[in-house]
Amino acid sequence: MTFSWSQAVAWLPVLPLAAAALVPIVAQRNARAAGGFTFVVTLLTAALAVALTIRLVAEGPLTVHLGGWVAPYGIELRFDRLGAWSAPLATFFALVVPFAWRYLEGSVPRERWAAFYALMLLNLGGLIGFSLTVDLFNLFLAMEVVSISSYALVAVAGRGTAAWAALKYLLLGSVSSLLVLFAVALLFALTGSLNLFDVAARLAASEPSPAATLALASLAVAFVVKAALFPLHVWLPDAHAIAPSPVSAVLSGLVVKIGIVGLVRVMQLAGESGIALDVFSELLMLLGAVAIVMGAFLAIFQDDIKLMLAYSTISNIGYIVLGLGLAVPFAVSGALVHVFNHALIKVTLFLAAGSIIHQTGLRTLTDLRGVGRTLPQTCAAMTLGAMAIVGLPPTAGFISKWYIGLGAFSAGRVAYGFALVFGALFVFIYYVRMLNTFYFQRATREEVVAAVEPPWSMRGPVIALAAACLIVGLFGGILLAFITPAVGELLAAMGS
Amino acid sequence: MEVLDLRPLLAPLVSFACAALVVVARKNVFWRRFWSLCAAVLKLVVVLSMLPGTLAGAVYHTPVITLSPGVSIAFRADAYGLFFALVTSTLWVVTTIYAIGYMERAEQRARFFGFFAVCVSTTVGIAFAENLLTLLIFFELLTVATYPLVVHAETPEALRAGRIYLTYTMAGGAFVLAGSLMTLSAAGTLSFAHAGILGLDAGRATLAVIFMALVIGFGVKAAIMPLHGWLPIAMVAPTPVSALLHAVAVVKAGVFGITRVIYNVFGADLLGELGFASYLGALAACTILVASVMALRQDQLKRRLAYSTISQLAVAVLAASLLTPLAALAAVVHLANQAFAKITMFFGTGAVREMTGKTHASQLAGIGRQMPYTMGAFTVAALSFVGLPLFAGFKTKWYLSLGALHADAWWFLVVMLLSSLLNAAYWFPIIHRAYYGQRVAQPERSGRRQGAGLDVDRDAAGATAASAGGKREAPLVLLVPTLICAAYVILLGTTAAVPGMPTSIALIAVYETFGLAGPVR
Amino acid sequence: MVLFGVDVDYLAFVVLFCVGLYMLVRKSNLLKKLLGLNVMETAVFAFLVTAGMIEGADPPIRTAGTGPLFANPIPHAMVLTGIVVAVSVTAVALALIVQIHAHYGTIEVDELKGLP
Amino acid sequence: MSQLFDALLLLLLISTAITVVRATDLVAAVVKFGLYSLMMCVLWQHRGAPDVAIAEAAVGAGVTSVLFLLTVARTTRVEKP
Amino acid sequence: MRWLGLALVVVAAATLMLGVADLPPHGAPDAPVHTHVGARYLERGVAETGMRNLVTAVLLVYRGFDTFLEVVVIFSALVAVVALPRGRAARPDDGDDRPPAASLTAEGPAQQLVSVSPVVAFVVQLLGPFIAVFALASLYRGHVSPGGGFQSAAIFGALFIAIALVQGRERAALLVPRGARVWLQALGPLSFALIGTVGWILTGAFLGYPADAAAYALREAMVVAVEVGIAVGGAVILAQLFMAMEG
Repeated sequence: MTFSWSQAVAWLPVLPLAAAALVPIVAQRNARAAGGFTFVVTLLTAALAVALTIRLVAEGPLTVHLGGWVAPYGIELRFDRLGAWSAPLATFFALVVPFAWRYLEGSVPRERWAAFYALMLLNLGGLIGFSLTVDLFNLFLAMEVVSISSYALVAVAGRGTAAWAALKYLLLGSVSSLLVLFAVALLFALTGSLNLFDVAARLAASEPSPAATLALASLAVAFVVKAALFPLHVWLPDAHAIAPSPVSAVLSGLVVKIGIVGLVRVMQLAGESGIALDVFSELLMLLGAVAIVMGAFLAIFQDDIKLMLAYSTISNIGYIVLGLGLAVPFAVSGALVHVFNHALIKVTLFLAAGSIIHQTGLRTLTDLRGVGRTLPQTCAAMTLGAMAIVGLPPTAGFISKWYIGLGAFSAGRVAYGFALVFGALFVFIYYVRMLNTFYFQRATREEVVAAVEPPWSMRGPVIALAAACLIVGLFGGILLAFITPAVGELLAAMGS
Repeated sequence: MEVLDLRPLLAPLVSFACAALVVVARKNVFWRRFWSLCAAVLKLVVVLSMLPGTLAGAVYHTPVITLSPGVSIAFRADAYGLFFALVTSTLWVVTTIYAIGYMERAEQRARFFGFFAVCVSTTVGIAFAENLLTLLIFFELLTVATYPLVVHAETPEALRAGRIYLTYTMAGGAFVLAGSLMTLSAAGTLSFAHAGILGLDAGRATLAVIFMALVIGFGVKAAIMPLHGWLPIAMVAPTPVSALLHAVAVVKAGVFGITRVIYNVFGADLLGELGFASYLGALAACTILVASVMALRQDQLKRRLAYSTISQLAVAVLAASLLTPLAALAAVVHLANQAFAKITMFFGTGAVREMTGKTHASQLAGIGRQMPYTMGAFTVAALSFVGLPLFAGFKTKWYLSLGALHADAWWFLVVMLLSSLLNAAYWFPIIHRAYYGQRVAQPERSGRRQGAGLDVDRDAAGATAASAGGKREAPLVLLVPTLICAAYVILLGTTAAVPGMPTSIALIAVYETFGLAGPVR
Repeated sequence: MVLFGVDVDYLAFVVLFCVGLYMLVRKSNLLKKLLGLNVMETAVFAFLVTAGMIEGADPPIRTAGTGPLFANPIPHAMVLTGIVVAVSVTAVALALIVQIHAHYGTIEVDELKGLP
Repeated sequence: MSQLFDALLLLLLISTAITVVRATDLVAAVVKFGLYSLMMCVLWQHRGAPDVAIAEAAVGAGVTSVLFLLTVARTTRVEKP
Repeated sequence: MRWLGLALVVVAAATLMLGVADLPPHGAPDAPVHTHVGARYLERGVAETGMRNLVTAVLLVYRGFDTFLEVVVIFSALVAVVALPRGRAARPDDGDDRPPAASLTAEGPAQQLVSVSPVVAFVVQLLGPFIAVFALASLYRGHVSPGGGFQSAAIFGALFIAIALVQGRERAALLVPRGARVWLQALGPLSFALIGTVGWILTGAFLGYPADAAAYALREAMVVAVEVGIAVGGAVILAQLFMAMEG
C-alpha cells in the first residue's frame, strides 16, 4: 500500500465519526476519560486537517474517490480551498472540548457526559463531511448527522425548556433537510447523477427546465433555514441560548455555517449549470441586509447574555448572506472570510460567557454588574470578542466587514453598503450595554463579588481565542489570499 | 524624499507598551506613575527625533501589513502629520503630569492612566497614518479608548454621557468607514497624496456622497454644528480627560481628518472644481457664530469651554475649506494655537474646581486674587482666543484673514470679527469678575482638596470658612503644567518662524500640500 | 397516465407531500406535527422510487431469469438510507416530546407558547 | 390492470393520509399511519423495489409506529382540537 | 397566523406542481435517470462487485460512504435519545392525582394502552424463530436477493420489539446483554471504519474492495463483516431505542 495524502482526506470525517462510537465504551470505565479521549481525537483531526491544508497550498486540491469509484460512479470528497474549512472546524472543537471538561461538572449530570462527548464528535465529523463532500446525497446525510447531534446537544443539559427549544429546532431543521432531500431527488430524476459537478454539467447540457430551478431554489431555501436567515431564524435564539455554553459556541459559530457552505454549493451548482438565480440573489441580499439590522435590533432587548449572543449570530449571518448575494469578488471573499471570523469570534464570546455563567451562576446583565473586576481575564476576552464582532478595527470582524462593504460599494450597491456599515453600529449598542455592566457598574450580587477566574482548562481556550481575534484582524490578508482563488473559480463559473 | 524608518510606527507603539505596563503595575503607585510619564516622554522623544529630518525635507514611512493591493496598514510621517503629532505629544506630557496630580485620590487609576496612554497613542497613530484605512483604525481605537475615560466616574450621569458620546462617535466612524470604502472602490487606493487620490472620472454624485460621508464622519469628532451634541455632555469626565478630549486628542483628530480629506484625499484642485468645500465653509461659519452665542449663555465653566471649543474648531475647518495656501496655513497652526490655549483654560478651570469646588462662571468672583497664577494663565488663554496680537490666537486670525482675502471671501472677515467680539464677550466678564468682583455670600462649596474622603458629594458639602479670602494657589503639580501651556501660548504668538517651532513645520506642510517651492530653511 | 398535465404518480406525491405539510403547519399537537413530517418524508421517498422505476422492469437483482429491464438501484439505496434517517429523527423528536410533556404537561403548541 | 391497481393504491394512500390528519385519537392516528406505511410498502414492491419495501415494512410501519405508540402512552392520547 | 400556514401549503403545492410538471414521465427506460450512473451499475455491477442484488452493491460498494453515514446517523439517534433524561424520573410535579402512565408492554404497574390478545402473543412466540431466520436469511442472501444488512437489522429490531411487547421488556432485554451493548451498538460505524481501512491497505482506496478474482474469498469476508456490523449494530440500536423510549 502506498500512502497518499488524498486518501487521508477520507479519514478526516471518518476519524471523529468512528471515534464517536468508541466514546461510550471509554466512558464506561471513567466518564472523565471520555473527555480526554474526545480531546485527543479532535486534536488528531485538527492536525490531519492542518497537514492537508498545507498540502493543499503546496500542490492544489486533494480529491478522494471513495472505494476507488471515480465520480460520478462513486462518492467524491474534495479537500479544496472551501473544504479547508474543516481545519478551523476541528481546531475550534479541540478548543471547545477541553473547555467542556470542567464546564460539564455541575451543568450536565455525569451519566450523560459520554453522550455529550460522543455527540460533539459526531457533530464534528458531520460538519467536516458536509464541507468536503461534493456528492449531493452524501451532503444530505452529513447534514443529518450534524442536525441530529445538534438537536440532542441542545437538549443535553436536561430541562424541559431545553427539550422544547430543541424540538422547535428539530421541526424546522427537519423540514429543511426534507427540502434538501427533495431537491436532490429532483436533480437525480432530471440527470440520473448525484455528483454535484456531474449534475451541473448534465443540467447545462440539457434544456433549461423549471424543475432544475425549483430544485436549486428549494436547496437554497433549505440552507437559508439552516443558516437562520432573518425571517426563518425563529428556531435559533432559544436553542442557542438554552444549550450549555460549549454547545452554544459550536452551534452558533460552526453549525449554522452549514447553511452558508450549502449556499456556496448552490452557487456552484447554479454557476456550473448555467441556471440563473438572479431574483434569488437579490432576495438574499435584501434579507441579508434586513437580518443585519433586525438581528442587532432584537439583541438590544435581551438581558440574558447568551440570548443576546444568539441574536447577534442572526445579524452576522446577515453579513455573510449579503456578501454571497452580492456575487462580486471582494464581497464573496469577505463573506467566506467572515464565515471563519464569525466562528472564531462567536466561539470566543460564547466560551467567555460560559465561563462567566459557570463561575457566577448568573446569566443576565442585570445580575452580572461589576463582574469585570472579579473576572478580569475572562471579561477582557469577552470585550475583545465584542469589539471584534462589532467590526472595530483592527480585530477579525473588521476585515470581513471591510471586504463585504467594499464589494457592496464597488458593485454600486451603495444602499447595501450603508446597511452593512450602519447595521454594525446597531450591534454596538448592546455590546456597550454589556461592557457598561461589566466594568462601569457596581456589583449587586454576592456571587459576582465572590467569583474567581475559572480553571485553566477553561481560561486557556478563551484567552487563546481572544488573542486570535486580534491576530486574525492584523493578518486577515492571509485568509483573504487563501480564499480568493476559490472565489475566483466560483464567480467565473457563475459569470459564464 | 521618502525614508524607510521605524519611528512612525514606534511612536504609537511605545505608549501602547507603556499603557500595558501601567495596567500591570496597577497597585504600585510609583511604577504606575513612572510608566505613565514614560509613555508620554518616550513618545515625545521619538516624535522630536524625527523633527530635524522633517525640517530637512525627509518623509519617514513604515509599511506594516498589506491586506490586499492598494490596502495596507502603513505609517508615514509627513510634515503635517509630524506637526500634529508634535502638538499632541507635547501637550500629553503636560496633561499627564497634571492628571497625576488631579487624579491622586480617584478610583481605578490604573484603568484611567492605561487608557489615557492608549488615547494619545492612537492620536499619534492618526497623525502618522499613511492612508485612510490606518487613519480609520486609529480613529476607531481612539473612540474605544476614550470611552472608559468619559465614564470614569461610573455615575449614571457619566454612563449616559458615555452612551451619547459613543453613539455619536461610532456613527461617525461608520461614516468614515463607508466613505473609505467608497473612496477605495472609486480610486483603487487609500494612500494620502498631496494632490488627492480621487478624480473627476468617479462621477460628481459619487464624489458628493464620499465627501459627505467622510466629512460627516470626521465632523462628528470635530463637533461641527449639527454634530456637536456629544461634546458639552461629555463634560462630566474628569478635567484632564476634558482637556484631552477637547484640546488634544479627539476633536483635533476630527479636524485633522477633515483636512486630510480635503487636501490629501480630494485635493484642493478637485474640490475647487467641485465646489463642495464652500458648503462646508458655510456650515463652519454658522457653527462659529452659533456656538459662540451658545457659549455666552452657559454659566457652567466647562460647558462654556465646550461651546468655545466647538466654535474654535469650526475656525480651523473653515480655514481648511477656503483651499488657499495661507488659509491652509492658518488651519494648521490653529490646531496648535487652539490646543495650547484651550488646555490652559481647562487646567485652570480644573485647578479652581479642585481648590474651591467652584464650577460656574458666576461663582468666580475674587478668585483671581486667591489663585493669581492660575487665573493669570487663564487670562493669557482668553486673550489668545480673542485674538490680541502677541498671543497665539492672533496668528491664526492673521493668516486666516490673509487667506480669506486671497480667496475673495470677504464675508469671512466679518465672521472672524464677530467671533472675536463674541469671544471677548464671554471671556472678559469672567476675568473681570475674577479680579475685581466681590465675593458674594453664597453657600460656598468646598473643593475636593478640603473635602474628607474620596467621594465628596459636591452639592451637599457645607461651606468652609477656610476658603474665604487669602491666597491659596493650586499645588505645583497642577500649576506648573498650566503655566507651561500659558507660556507656550505666548511663545507661539511671538516667535513665528523659528525652526523647530510648530509654525515652521506647518509652513512645510502647507508648501508640500500645495506643491509650492520649499520654504526658506 | 397524465392528469392536468402532470404525471399522476407525481401528482399523488405532491398531494401526499402537501397533506403532510398541512399536518405539520396547521396541527397544534406535536405528535401530529411529527406524523405530518413522516408523511412528507414518505412522499419524497415515493417520488424517488417512482422516478427510479421503469415500466415492466424487474427489481435490480440480476439473477437468472430476470431482465432485460431493471429498475434503477440508486433511488432504492437512497430511500433505504432515507428511511433510516427518518426513523432516527423521529426517535429523537419523540424523546424530546416525552421530555416536553414531562415538564409542561402538554404537547399542544398552542398551550406551550404561553408557558415560560 | 397494473395502472388501475396503481391508481387505486395511490387514491387509498391519499385517503389514508387524510384520515391520519383527521383522527383526534392519537393511537388511531398512529395506527392509520402504520397502515399508510404498509400501503406504501405494497406500492414500492409493485414498483420493483423489494428491498425498500422490506425496510419500510419493518421500520416505517413497525418501529416508527411502535415508537409513536410508546410516546402516546407516555404523554397523552387525545389531540386537543 | 393560521392563514399563513394554509397559504404556505397552497404555495408549496403550486410550486411543486410547476416543478414536477416539467419532469419526464416516469417509467420510460430512456429517461436520463436510467441512462447514466444507474445504467452502468446495472451493466457492470455484478462483475465489479460480485453481488447480484445491485441495491446492496450500491449500498456497500459504490456508495459505501453513504451507508457509513447512515449507520452514523442511527447511532447518533441512539446517543441522542440516551442523552436525554428519562422522562418519568425528570418529571418535577409528579402529582398523585395523575393517572399512572400508560405502557405498551405486558408488565409493570401501568395500565396497558393497547392490550395484547393472547392469540397475538401466541402467534408472535410461534413466528418469532421464523422471523429471526428470515432476518438471518435476508442478511446472508442480501447480495443475491432482496435484503441486506440494514433490512435484517430492521427485521431483528422489529422482532425484538414484538417480543418485548408480548413477553415483557425484561425478557426481551436478555437478548441484548447489558455489558455488551456499548460494544454492539458501535459495531456499525466501527466495522465500516475497520473494513474501510483494510480496503485502503489492500486496494489503496478507502472503502475499496479487492476486485480481482483471486481475492474473492477475502472480498466476501469483508462484505460479510460489514453486513454483520450493520445488521447487529442496527438491530441493537433499534432495540435500545425502544427500551429507552419505553422508559
